[in-house]
Parts: sequence; structure tokens; C-alpha cells
Amino acid sequence: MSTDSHSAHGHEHHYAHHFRSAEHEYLTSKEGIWLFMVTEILMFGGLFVGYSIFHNIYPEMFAEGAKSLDWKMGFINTLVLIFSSLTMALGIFFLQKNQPKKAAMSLAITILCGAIFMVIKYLEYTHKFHLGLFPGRYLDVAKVGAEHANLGMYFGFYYCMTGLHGIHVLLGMCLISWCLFRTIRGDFNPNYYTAVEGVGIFWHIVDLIWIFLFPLLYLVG
Amino acid sequence: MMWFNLAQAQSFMPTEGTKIATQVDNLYAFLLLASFVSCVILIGGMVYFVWKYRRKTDHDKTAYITHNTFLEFLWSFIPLVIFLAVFGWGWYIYHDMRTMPKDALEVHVFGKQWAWEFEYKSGVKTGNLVVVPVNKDVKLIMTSKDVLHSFYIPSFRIKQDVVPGRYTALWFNADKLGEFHVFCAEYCGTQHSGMLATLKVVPQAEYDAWLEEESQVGTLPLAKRGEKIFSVKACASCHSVADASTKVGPSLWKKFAATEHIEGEPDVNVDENYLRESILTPNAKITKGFPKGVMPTFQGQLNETELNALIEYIKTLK
Amino acid sequence: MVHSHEDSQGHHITPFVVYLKVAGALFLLTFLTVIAHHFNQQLGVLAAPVAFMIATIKAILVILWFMHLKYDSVTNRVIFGAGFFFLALLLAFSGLDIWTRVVEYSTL
Amino acid sequence: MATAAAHGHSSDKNYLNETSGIWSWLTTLDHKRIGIMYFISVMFFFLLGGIMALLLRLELMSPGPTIMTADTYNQVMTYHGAIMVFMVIIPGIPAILGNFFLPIHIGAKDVAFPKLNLLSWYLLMTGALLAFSTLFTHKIDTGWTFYTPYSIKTGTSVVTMVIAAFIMGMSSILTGLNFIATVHKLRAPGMTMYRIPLFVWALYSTAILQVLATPVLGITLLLLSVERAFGVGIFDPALGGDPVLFQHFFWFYSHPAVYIMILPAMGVVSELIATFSRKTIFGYTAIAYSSLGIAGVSFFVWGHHMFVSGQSATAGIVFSFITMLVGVPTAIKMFNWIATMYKGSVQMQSPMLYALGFLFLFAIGGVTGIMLAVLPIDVHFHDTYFVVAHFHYVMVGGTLMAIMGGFFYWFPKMFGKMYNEATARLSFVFIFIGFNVTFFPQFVLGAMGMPRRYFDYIPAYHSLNTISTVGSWLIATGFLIGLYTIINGLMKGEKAPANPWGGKTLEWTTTSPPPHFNFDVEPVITAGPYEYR
Repeated sequence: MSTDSHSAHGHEHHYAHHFRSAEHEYLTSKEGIWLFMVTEILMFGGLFVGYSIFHNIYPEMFAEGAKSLDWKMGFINTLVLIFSSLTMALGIFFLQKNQPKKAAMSLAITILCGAIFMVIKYLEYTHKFHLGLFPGRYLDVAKVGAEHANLGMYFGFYYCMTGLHGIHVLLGMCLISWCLFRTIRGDFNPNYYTAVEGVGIFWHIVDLIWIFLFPLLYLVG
Repeated sequence: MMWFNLAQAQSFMPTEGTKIATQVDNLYAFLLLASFVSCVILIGGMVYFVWKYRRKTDHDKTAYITHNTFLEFLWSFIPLVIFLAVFGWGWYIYHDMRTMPKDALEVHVFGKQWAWEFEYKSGVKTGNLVVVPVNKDVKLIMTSKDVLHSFYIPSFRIKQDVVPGRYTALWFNADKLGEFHVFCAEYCGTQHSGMLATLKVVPQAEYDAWLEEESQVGTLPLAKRGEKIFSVKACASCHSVADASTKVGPSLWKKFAATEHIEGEPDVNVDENYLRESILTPNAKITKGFPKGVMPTFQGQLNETELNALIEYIKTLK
Repeated sequence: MVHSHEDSQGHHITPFVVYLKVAGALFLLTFLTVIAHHFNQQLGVLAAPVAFMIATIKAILVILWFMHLKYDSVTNRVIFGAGFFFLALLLAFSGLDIWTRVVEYSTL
Repeated sequence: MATAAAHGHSSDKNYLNETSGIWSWLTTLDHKRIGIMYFISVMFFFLLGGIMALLLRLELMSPGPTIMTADTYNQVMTYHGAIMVFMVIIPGIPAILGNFFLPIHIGAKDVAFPKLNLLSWYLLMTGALLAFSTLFTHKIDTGWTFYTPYSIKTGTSVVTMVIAAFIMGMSSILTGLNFIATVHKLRAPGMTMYRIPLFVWALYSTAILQVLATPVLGITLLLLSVERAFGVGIFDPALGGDPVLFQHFFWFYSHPAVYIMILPAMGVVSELIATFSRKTIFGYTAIAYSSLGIAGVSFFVWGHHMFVSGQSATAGIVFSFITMLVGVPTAIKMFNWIATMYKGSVQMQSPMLYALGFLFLFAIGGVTGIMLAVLPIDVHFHDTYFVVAHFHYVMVGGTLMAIMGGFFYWFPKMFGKMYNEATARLSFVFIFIGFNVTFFPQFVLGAMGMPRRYFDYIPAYHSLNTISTVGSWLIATGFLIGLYTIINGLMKGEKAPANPWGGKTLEWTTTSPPPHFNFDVEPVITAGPYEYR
């Protein structure tokens, strides 16, 4: 059910002039966030559609590409991201329970997980570069010893998808840092945590996309 | 009116060159009529209401009508029926258009910036000219050497994009003798509008004779063969040969033995080696005032004899 | 002040242990994906659908509990669902073209 | 109602003079001011795109090079298309009239996210600047459709242009997102979904398209940039890719995009016809749902741009069939508008002239659209001037006519001043006649087989092209007279009353121009939008 009324009047959030109440503002903002998430899904989705079509046309080439990735790295990264999703959700949970210290802690851990994810990603990328596994025409077919001349396309998808995802992780980390800052400053309370809720949904989308990227890129070959 | 004197090759709908063209025109005539009638109903109704119910005083009483389900059903359902009918009619013709005949005369078509090349099974090659016998199924198997093009014969009402990396096909059975326009209908760069070809429909005997004559190219003198290759490869769409006018690339008229200014390099004397280099690796030396990367390489597309023939031909341009 | 009915679905608090359970399930399913991957040979053509199925289940868990869509308004559920629907549409119709093309061969 | 006159206003204060200075405009969160900012920028873009159109027509006046080279022609053609599509017609009605009137129409004080609203204006400006920057580097020559592999091979600033289009796409997405949330959440008490004006229904359907379709354009354009930078081969046949797939991705956005362009115009026309016939709209529900219906079905028909592209025959037939279905809701709207005038009191003010002009031209655009949806007819007409004429009849004859009608209809409300009725009518006459003189011959040219994007043509097409060019000068004259009317109205116009046309929608209940928060007292709605009893 709705908010616990005893704390509602403790800290009244000043909502924007064109809303009728803080609740009204919260629900509207949340709808805006969901609408934005749809655009994220469709943008990444375009890549997934391209991937599925070409995976169907060149299954062997994609298998060769998937084999040259290290699934253990992807696996660890999946666990890291799922854990960060949990801490993100808990951050909101603690704010709802009016425990800003614990919330700040959860958000900090989330940022840390994001950083770990990016470090592992960085190691993966540098390793690929070292092997000559570049996207498209820069893939050194002779050095790699590729069986398929257009293996560059697989790595085109690999770098596009993980790269765009990586940019979202970085963006998410910045947004969570902003939420963390505001949590510490004491902006949020059980009646007002819209920003964290929104950033949380964004962060879960990032996780969601990785959940699909991991088996598609690393495992299915 | 002006339209009458246009009534030769490309009048309001161009000459129907095939049976399918006639079928398309019948459907089009029906659509024109139906469209005209619906426009008369819509626009006529509009004009009539505007006049009949024009504002007379500032306090006109108007009727309060919110909707009429039966009327609204009618003007949704009737258009739907008409739309589906023309869809069905269209499907029927399209099916004929897209079903490739067996045992057709097959001609290969290559689109390239900015010319059409045709290759017959006997090995005869032509540029921007395709000759076919009348009353015979002809199938065009088409691909592109660079970007998208579209092979369009208005008189036959057929069109098909030419896609690099795969083959697309068209077929027709011309029942009128004569010459017909072929256009490129998919935007392909600078000379897109100059990428025209001629389709010649001739009697079977004439076609056989033409094919025979074309196969004799190997016995011609070198410069004549060069001229032939020059036309097949459609070099003329970028290089003028009769005067010094500039098309896309430099004119080749009086070019041999002249001095050429090169972008960022010393001048060169146009000799056989320079011509050879310019044909095989066109971007090695760029004439001053022309952009880089426009001319495609002909490496691997011409053998030594053909190359010599071309150079001999260019020598004769005076 | 004005508090209509639509406002009542605002702040749902999911119990702590539910979050832990969902996260546990997600970890388990991740392990399951990897285990399935090791039996790729035996699974054959099913390998890809199995991996995709597991990913979908994980995605649904994240959407419903972590993103709170289970307790959110119908509008927001429809909005988010629409994204996936139109994505499927893009795949289906592009695929319809690509997999029904008649291949022409050169006869030269 | 509980909320009453929270922010008091003296009667001479309005959104225009409440604060002053350029900075107060550039940082404003007021949807009305943002609408005016869009108005000025879009007018500027329209002027640029219009000049390019005139240059194109001048070049085509006679065969052979007339005033420019083939390369220049291709560049001007590309910029004309890109400017008109991405900077004029897509933002046109939603961002100018929508921004200004959508919140007022539903009795709200602002859009749901005012900051995002301002951000989307800045995004459009950034994208536009970036797009114009290519004019000073390597002018692009791909056509606004960016078809691969030409767009991969050409040595022009495609990447910059594509990123510009991406940014302008984000602007469009944010506008759409804002409108959906506004319509869902900010309606005044009593304003049910069946009491919102049809203009709002149209904008709402448009917003759905903007949010759902534009992201796919974004990723397509990003992939095109990646293709140029790294040669990954997704769209490049030389590397095993499929150029036709690019067209699928492109038209998945760009077909719904043509409805992003026309749906708001239909909304404007619904308002104009109801007001100037002083009669409730005929079949409110049918028009509202047909907007949604068009929006929905428009996602299923993109393949009709690709009947001859090398798409399979099966896909072509499916797409042709569904395209027929999208014609039905459009027909419903046409009939309902005309039925609205039945037993009405029709006043031929200039906005109504534009609305009737819309009906006339859109009828022709519509029936030729049906012709193009029929498979074998399209095979002949595809990529010819028939298509050029068809989409200009819809985009210019439809959308631009509605924009002009809407401007004049709401001009008194936006600026609090009246314009000169005589010059407004004169501008309509020139635009309407000029438009038909320009574009009707192009139907004939297309039937005769003249392909589009042609710099040069065979002599048989000469006379019709000359007629078309002369027509373009008439259109230009009409728009210049329209511009004069607007400027003259702004400078010397008489003070406008609150409700000069006798309109029934909410904007006419507030002062002209409206106060900062739109209404001095939050309205409470008890009836539908067009209650002329």
C-alpha cells in the first residue's frame, strides 16, 4: 500500500509547480523513465536483430568468433553485474526504510562493482588488441589465423555491443555517484527518492542487456 | 497542348512494349478512374458543403451531430473493399512479373558508376546497349560492381535494383520492335542521371547477325578494338574524346604526348606507361584540378591485349 | 489536497529477503547457463535456445523484482512491453524478407 | 476545486513580458517560450531548405547543366531533403504548436518535464549546427536516405551528418516522451481521455511513434558510422553484409516518421474544421482511434519503400497488403472532416482556407499513395517523379498547409495580436496554386518514367519540368507573403481578443497571450472539446 503517513510530514519535498503533489511528480517521473527505457531497449535491440540475422547467415564464422572469447571473463562480469544490481535495489530499499547510511553504502558498492566490471572489460579488450582481434577491416586475418575472411564482422558486433554497453555502464556509474552524493547530503527520504529509483531502473537495464550479451557473444557459437 | 508533341518515345505512359506493360496500364487506368471518382466525391462534397453551409450571420444555428455509426462503417468498409480488390489485382500481375520464365535468353547486366555493361553467353560484351530479339523471353541476371543501381525500362514497366554482392533478376518479352530507354533509378552518385542505356528490340535474324558480328571483334585492328573496349567499359561517360571539354575526369582528346600537371608531383609526359598506370591504378597520379578516388581501378578487368588496344585507341584521338 | 486513486500504487517496499532470493536465483541461473554451455555438443541445435531461454528467465526476474515492474502501474508495463513487441516486429519482418529471397545464380 | 489561483496575475502580465532579456529566453522552462524558440529556428531552417528547393527547380528548368554541376546538384538535393525532414517537418507541428498548445489543451500548467523540453530544443540546435558544419567541410551527397554502400564509399562528411541526425533524433525522442507523460499524467480535473481535443490525440499518437521508432534510426546511423570507420561489413556487400538490411532498419524508422510528419497536421485540421464550422466534430472517437490506428499499423508497412530493392516477393506482397489497411483510417478521417461541415456555419477565414487546401491536396496525396501501394504500379513508379509528387502532396500539401493554417489560427493566442486577413488569404492563394503548378506535372513526369534525383533528363521531359519550375516561384511568393503577414502582424497587429474565432477548446478560455501558468484558475472540465450547441 501507499506511504507510511507518520514520516510523510516530517520532510516535505517541494515538488515542481505544475504537479499536484509529490506523489503526482513521482509517478510522472517514473513513467518518463520507463518511456526512456523503451528507447534504450529498441536501440540495443537493433544491434541484437542485426546479430541474430547475421548469426543465422554465418553460423560457423560466429562460432569461430565466440571461441576466441574467454567465457570465464564474461562469466565473472555477469556475476559482478548481478551483484551490483542487487546492491542497487537494496540502496532503494534502505532509502524506503529511511536508512540513508546503509543506502549510501549500497550505492558505493554498486559503483565499485561497475568499476570492477570496466576493469575486467579493459583487460579483455587489451588482450584482444594484443591478439590482433580488431573490428572489421582492422582484424589481422593472417596474424589471427582466422578461418573466415569476414571474422571482422563478428568482432564488429562484439565491439559495438560491448562498447555501447560499456558506455552505459560508465554513464550509470556517474549517475549513481550523483545519487550517492545526494544521499549523503540528505536529499532523500522515504517520500522522495525519485532520482535513485530512476537511476536504479537504468542500471538494471544495463544489467539486463548484459544478461543477453553474455550467452550471445561468449557462449552460443 | 504541350503534351501532344511529346507523344513519341516517352509520352504520357510510355509505349507499351510488353504484354505485362498493357496489364499494368489497365490496372493504372482503373486506379486513375477510381481515384478521380473518389476525389470528386471528397473534394466535390467539401466544396458543396462549404458553399451550402457558408456562414450567413454571426449567430447561425448549427446542428449537433456527434457521429453516425452506419455512415462511418460504410466509409470504412467500402474503401477497404476497393483497397483489397486492387491489392489482389496487383498481386496477380506482380506474380507474372516476378516469375522467371524457363528457357529464356539470359543476358548478364553489370551496373557500375556510371554505366551499364551487358554480357551475352557467347562472350559478347556491350556497353550501354543491349540488343534482344522480339517475341522471346529475355531474362536479365544483374549485379553491381560498386553501389546500388536500379535497372528501369519505362516502356516495359519493369524495374529492379541492382545490388552488389548478389544477383537480382528481371524478365520481359518485348512485342514491339524499336529502341527503348533504360534508366538508372537508384541514386548512385555524380553521373546518376547520365547512366542511361538503350534497349534495342530487333527481329530474330537481325539479332543473330548482330551477335555474330560482335563476336568478330578479335580480328579488328588494335585501335578499333580499343574503341570498342572504350565503349563497353563506358569510359566515355567520364572522359570526352572529341574535344577538350571536361566531364567527370580529364578529356583524352590530344592527350597523348601532351604534358600533364599532377597534384603534388612533378609534371609528367603522357606516354604508354603513364596511360597504363592511369588505367590500372588510377589514384597513383591525380591530374591537377580533379578529385582523388573517383575513377575505379581496372586491374584484373583488362588483359594485356585489351590494355594495348585501349592505349592505341587513345593515341588516335586527335 | 488532491489525492486520487491512481496515486495509491506509488511506493511499494519489497521485503529484503525477496531481493536476496531473486539475486540467488540469478546467480544460480548464471551457473546453469555455463553448465549448459559445457554440454553444447549433446544439446546440438538446442544449445542456442536453451541459453536464450535461461537469459530470458533472468531478464524477467530482474524486470519484475529489481525494477519493481511487478508492483508498477499497468501503463508502465504496457510501455515497457511495447519496446519488446516492436523489436520482435523488426526482426520478424526483416527476417521474412531475408529468408524468403529466391537466390539467382550467374550462368556465365 | 481545491487548487485555485495559486499564482496570482495582474491582467497585463503574460508569458511574453513576464521576464525579459535574451538570457531569460535561453534558460526558460516555459513550454510556450520553448515553442516560440522552436518557431523561430524552424522558420529559419525552412527558409534554408526552401532556397535549396528553388535552386533545384531552377537547375531542372531545362535539360543539361543550367546553374550548377551534377555534384552540386546532388549536394543541394541531399541538404534540401535532410533539412526539410529532420529540421522542419518532424519538429514542425509537435515542437512548435504542440509545445505551445498541448499543455493548455489539457488544462496543465506545463509539460511533464520542462527541463527535458528545453534540452530537446538545445539538442535540435546542436544537431542542426553539426549538420550545417558539413557545408564547410565535405558537403554530403548521399541523399537524406543514406543508402549503403554509396554512403560507405562516398568521400564526404557522412559521419558528421549521421551524428547530427542522431542528435536531432534524440531531440525528437525527448519531445515525444514528454508529450506521452504529459497527456497521461497532467490532465486537468475532469479532462478524461475522451475529452481531450483531437489535436492532442494526434500529438499523442505521434509521440508514441517518436519514442518507439526513433531509437532504431539511432542505432542504424551509429552502425553506418561504425561501418565507415572500421568496415565491419554489416551493410557492406563487399564484406559479406547486406545493403538491403540497411534499408529495412532505415525504413523501420522512416516510414513511421512520415506519420510523425502527417499525424499532427491531421490534428490541426480537426481543430480548424470544427472551429470554423462552429460544429462539433463528426465522429470524435473514430478520428481519435484512427490516429492511434495509423500510428500502430505504420510500423508494419515499411517494406513498401523496398518493392524493387531486392526484397523478396513474399515480403513485398505482405507489405503491400498491410499498406492497404493503413489507407482505411486515413479515409475515415477524410470523410469525417467533410461530414463535420454538414449543416455547419462555415466561415472562410484564412486558417479555414488552409484547412480546405489541406483536404484538397491530401485527397490527391492519399489516392496516389494507394496507387503506389499496388505492387506492379509501384514497380513502374518507384524512384520516379511520381513518388516525388506524391510525398510532396502529403508533406507539403498536407503538413505545411496545416502548419500555415495552425499558425494563423493560433497567432492571436500566441502573440496577442491579429494579423492582416487579406495578405494571409493572398499567401494561401499563391501557395495553393503554385503548389499544384509545381507538383501536378511531376505526376505526369513520373508516369512518363523520369527517375528522381536526376540532375539531367532527356528532352521529352523538358516542358513539364519548366512548368514545375515556374510553379516553385509561385510557392515561394506565397510563403514570402505569409512571412510578411506574420511580421506585419507582430509589429502592427491590433490587440487580439481572448477568443477571436469562437473556439471551444481550452486555450480560448484564457487570455491572449496566456499568462505564465496558462490559466489564472485551474480549469475543471465537464464536457467534450467541441460543444457547439
